[in-house]
Amino acid sequence: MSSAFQFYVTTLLIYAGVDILAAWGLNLQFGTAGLLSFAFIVFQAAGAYTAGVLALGPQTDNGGYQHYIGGYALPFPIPILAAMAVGAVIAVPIGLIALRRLRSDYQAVALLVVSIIASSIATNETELFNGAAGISLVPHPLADQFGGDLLTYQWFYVGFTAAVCLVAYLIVHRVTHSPLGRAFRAMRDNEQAASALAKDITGLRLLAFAIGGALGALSGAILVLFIGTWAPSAWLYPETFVLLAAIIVGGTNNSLGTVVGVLLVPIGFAEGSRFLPEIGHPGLIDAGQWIAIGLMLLIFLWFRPQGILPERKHRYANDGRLVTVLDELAGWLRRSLALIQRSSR
Amino acid sequence: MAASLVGSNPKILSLNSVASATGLRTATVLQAQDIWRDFGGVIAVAGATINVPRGRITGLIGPNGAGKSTLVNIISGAIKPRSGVITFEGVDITAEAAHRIAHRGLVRTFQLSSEFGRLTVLENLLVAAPHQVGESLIGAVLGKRYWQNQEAALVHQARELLIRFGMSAKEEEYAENLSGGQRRLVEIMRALMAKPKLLLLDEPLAGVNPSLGQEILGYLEALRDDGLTMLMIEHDLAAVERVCNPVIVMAQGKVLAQGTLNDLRNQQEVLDAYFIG
Amino acid sequence: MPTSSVESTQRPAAHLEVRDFTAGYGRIPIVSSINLDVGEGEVVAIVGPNGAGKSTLLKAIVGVIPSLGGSIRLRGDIVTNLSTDDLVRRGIGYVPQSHDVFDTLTVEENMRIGGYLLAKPEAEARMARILDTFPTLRPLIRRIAHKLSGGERKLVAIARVMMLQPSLYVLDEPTSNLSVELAHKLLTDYVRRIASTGAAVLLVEQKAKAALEVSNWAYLMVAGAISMSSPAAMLLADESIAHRFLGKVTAGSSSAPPGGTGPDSTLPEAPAV
Amino acid sequence: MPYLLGPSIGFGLVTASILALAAVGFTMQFGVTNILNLAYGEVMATSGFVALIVNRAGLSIWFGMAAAAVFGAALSYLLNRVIFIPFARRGTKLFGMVIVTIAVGLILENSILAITGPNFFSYIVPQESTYSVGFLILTTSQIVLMGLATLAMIAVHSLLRLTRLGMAMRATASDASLARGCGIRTERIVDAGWLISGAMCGIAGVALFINTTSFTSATANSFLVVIVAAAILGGVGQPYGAMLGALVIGLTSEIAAAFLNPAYKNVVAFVILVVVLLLRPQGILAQIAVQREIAR
Repeated sequence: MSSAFQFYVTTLLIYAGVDILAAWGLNLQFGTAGLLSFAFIVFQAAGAYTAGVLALGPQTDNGGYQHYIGGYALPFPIPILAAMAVGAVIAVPIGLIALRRLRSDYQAVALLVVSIIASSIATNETELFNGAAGISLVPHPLADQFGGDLLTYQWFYVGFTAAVCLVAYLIVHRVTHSPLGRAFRAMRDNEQAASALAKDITGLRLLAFAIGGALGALSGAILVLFIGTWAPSAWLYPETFVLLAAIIVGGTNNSLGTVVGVLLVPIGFAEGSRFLPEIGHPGLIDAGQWIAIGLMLLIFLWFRPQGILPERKHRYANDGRLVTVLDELAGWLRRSLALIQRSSR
Repeated sequence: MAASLVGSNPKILSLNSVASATGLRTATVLQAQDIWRDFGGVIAVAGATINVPRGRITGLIGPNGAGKSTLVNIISGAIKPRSGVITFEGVDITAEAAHRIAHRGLVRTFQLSSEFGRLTVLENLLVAAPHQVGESLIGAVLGKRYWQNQEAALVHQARELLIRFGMSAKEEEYAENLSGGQRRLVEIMRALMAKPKLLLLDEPLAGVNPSLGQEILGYLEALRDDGLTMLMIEHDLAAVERVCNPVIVMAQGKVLAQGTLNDLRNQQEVLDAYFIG
Repeated sequence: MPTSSVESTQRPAAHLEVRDFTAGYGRIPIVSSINLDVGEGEVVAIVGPNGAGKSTLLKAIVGVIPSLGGSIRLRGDIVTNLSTDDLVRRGIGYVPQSHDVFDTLTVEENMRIGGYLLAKPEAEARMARILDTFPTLRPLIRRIAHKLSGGERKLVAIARVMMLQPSLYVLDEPTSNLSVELAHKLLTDYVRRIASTGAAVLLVEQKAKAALEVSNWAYLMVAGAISMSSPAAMLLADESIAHRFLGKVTAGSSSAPPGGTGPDSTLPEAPAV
Repeated sequence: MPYLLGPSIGFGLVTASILALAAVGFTMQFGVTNILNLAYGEVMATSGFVALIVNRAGLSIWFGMAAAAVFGAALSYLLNRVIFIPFARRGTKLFGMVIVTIAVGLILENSILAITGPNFFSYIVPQESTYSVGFLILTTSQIVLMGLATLAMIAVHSLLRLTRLGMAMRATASDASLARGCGIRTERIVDAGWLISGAMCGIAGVALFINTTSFTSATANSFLVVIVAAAILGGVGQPYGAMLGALVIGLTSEIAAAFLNPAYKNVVAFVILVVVLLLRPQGILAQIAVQREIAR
């Protein structure tokens, strides 16, 4: 593999990891808990910014050309953990707006407005966020361990992202396959009935926002520490639609479906188009991608609203344990073996 | 409990403290006193007072628009009264949120089926169980090892209920795919999983075929014999006659009379409420 | 048997004919094999206990929910499964049990919408006439309907339907939110007055006595089927009927028409079940 | 002080005029059809580009505006018939519908982008003169826009209050089933609702583009949130509320731009909106039925 190609592949893998983390966070809010979280980009952007400014040195570094909060040059992995904490904490104000018992489409619009306010503030508060320019020269975590070997570092970062995804998957899986996940789904299906069964809807909603928000912030942190820059214009609300499209295509409330959706929609689209010849005016391919995303949403909502991998049915074995994918595979194997034995006899 | 009674009628205070101190339970589980509620210009409940005695199925009947469902919605905390006091097991719950009231063991079913459609029948039951350790974030993240024992016990309980209600075959069915009558059963089983001290049933036989209706009544009688207190709105008076005692008649947002259905039948004002309006 | 029963059993020509009619929500029938007639200028009451399917029957007749079988004729024309707005254009005026007025609009606007199909001068004239008939409405004319009391609401709902001068009024439990006095007034005063203009009235009532007092003919509905069809006065005179509403069926009257009356008291098309 | 306040009130009134055109159309759409159509901004943009074609062909922009009105009406009607109604019949729920309208919006906006490229465009507007009215200083087109909006508001008012169609629209918005019980063919009324609100949407698109002098395929979309804010502020489904909301948001945003920070033009409006959502989610003028619908 040429090193240029390796750079390309590693970057793609890292982007995929980032999108998968974010989509899991959004899926927890939207697919599992039924919250149409159009302000999701705010969690990601806040996490990214937090990680960036905590990893950066004081403002006086680099000639003091940029303004930001923080600047503590904190060692890895503190900026990432802090980003997740911030993501969870801003779930409270965002959740407060969503907590009003509004009609769901109305609530979605309210959250959309929140995300636009947030990005206007970030763009305009030069003192706090350095305005539209954003921040740059964010140091790469542990980069000094690799000397100047950028390619090895790329591969290291792929491994790191993969490890984070693995841990995140375990947590997401534990949440969605626990009694807590069941309570989220009950709230999604019928809020009034859940509340009549002693489920604290306010608490559950805030919790879903917080867990999803922490994941979104984590995705933002990993991205910003990799690319080294953060600008408000890169974190606009349409990005949330891309994630939403990935979830709907892949399968709502199915973590593996979400992965499939991410690989197809943002990654497949962005990278598929890379190999298209440059035709027409600049922006044509970009526009085509968005049109395709819109069409894909309509097509899936019409023909297969449950997505490629639908939500899995939770079955319980005789001993009261949840039947896992592995159990089902084993059962299928056993049945087919028995069938083979019988037919060979 | 004593603290929340400060300021209320001293007589009631002493009675309740004696009862709680000696472990005795008062005969009345729930008291709703002088409840008022209007919607726009229409008064739905106009000073209704009811007492629900322990260990019985109390029937709540009355013509359409009498305010029965509104009263049940007020008792369960789904809507708030304009005035009036609701006491459950001696505690004032008038201002409490619906989920807090449910937490105290006052559990309701709904007139329109309100199953969790994309949960299986078994899951509908499991989700209702109170005090699940796996329902907190920490519990969930700690994983199966932390909550599996409780879960297995709940699955066992839920399956026993399914057997008792003849619904075992539907364990893995999504609730949204059930028939109307089966949804009713799921709702009642689900409420039972919540370990209610008082079960509010809002027209449990609505949309259920007669033979299943008889079956449901049988289940309710068995539950009563096990000591469960119930308050039931029902239109089918044959059903009320079979299982309810006492029966409360509401009309025009007020309580007209209380007694056995047979007594009530011979009271002119009850006849009038139904017959004349 | 009072001699008047002979007169009352001779029914006028049918305005509305419902034959072997089945309806319900989704594919599940709530009411089945219904046969009923409303004659020209008649007040016909469908009475019966809660949950008998009376409202469902009315909704299916006026096209709010689709029918599952059978036929409906209005003045001889087949109107089965026509939409509500078509039926209104053919002379049916329907007052639902709840959601019976436009909550966000004033009383006057409610009435104007009631006269939507009319030319403006005609609508104005009718409104003036209705306000003369129901003078209690006059001071309320600018009030938003949401602020009305239960009795006022129902009056507005009826007044709105009167704007088109329908030939058949279909009233679904008009007294359900009213006090005893108001209910009585509404039925004896207003419904009777509508009938006196020559229109037919089909009335569903759970509280039957007052309804029967103003009706010419009555159907008793139990568990989704018509179980009795007779002159209203005869049903009213039957002691066992009141008790039927509280679920107690007096022996002997459950399957036979009240008072052991002859075949006159039931319609041939609608035999007692 | 007045030297800042005067112009900002002037700008505010112009913004409010455009906003009123757009927000009244948006809110009517919601009121009569019960769909929160987030593709509304893109219908505005598409109509605005239709006007551009007419304008480039040598006709006055006011002809272009008329063409945009027709196009906006036709496009809105078709979107409803071809996409929204079938999805609704298939059982797509409220938030599913939001995603459907967003997808439609994405397709429309990017179709324009694919055709026009990421370029800036402007209409050919006749020579502008400036007039001072009291302490306000306004250009010709600004005055025309304000006049147009005023006319449109009077027209909407007359439509709703004085005509049979308006009465039927209000009845359908209030209770469609009951409206059918008055002999109203509600499906046709809903069609009329899409046509009229679509025409307003088209006019608003051109008005917006005239006022912003140079525009791209994305200009209208960024304006949508302000429109939604004005509509929600007044109470969704309430045309008079939308007018009031437009006035409040138009004025506060321009005054805030003058006195605080130009970049905060919209933020102030949105903050007002969020506060309204928290305190009175049904909006300022919403009546009881809408309240029931929106804030359950």
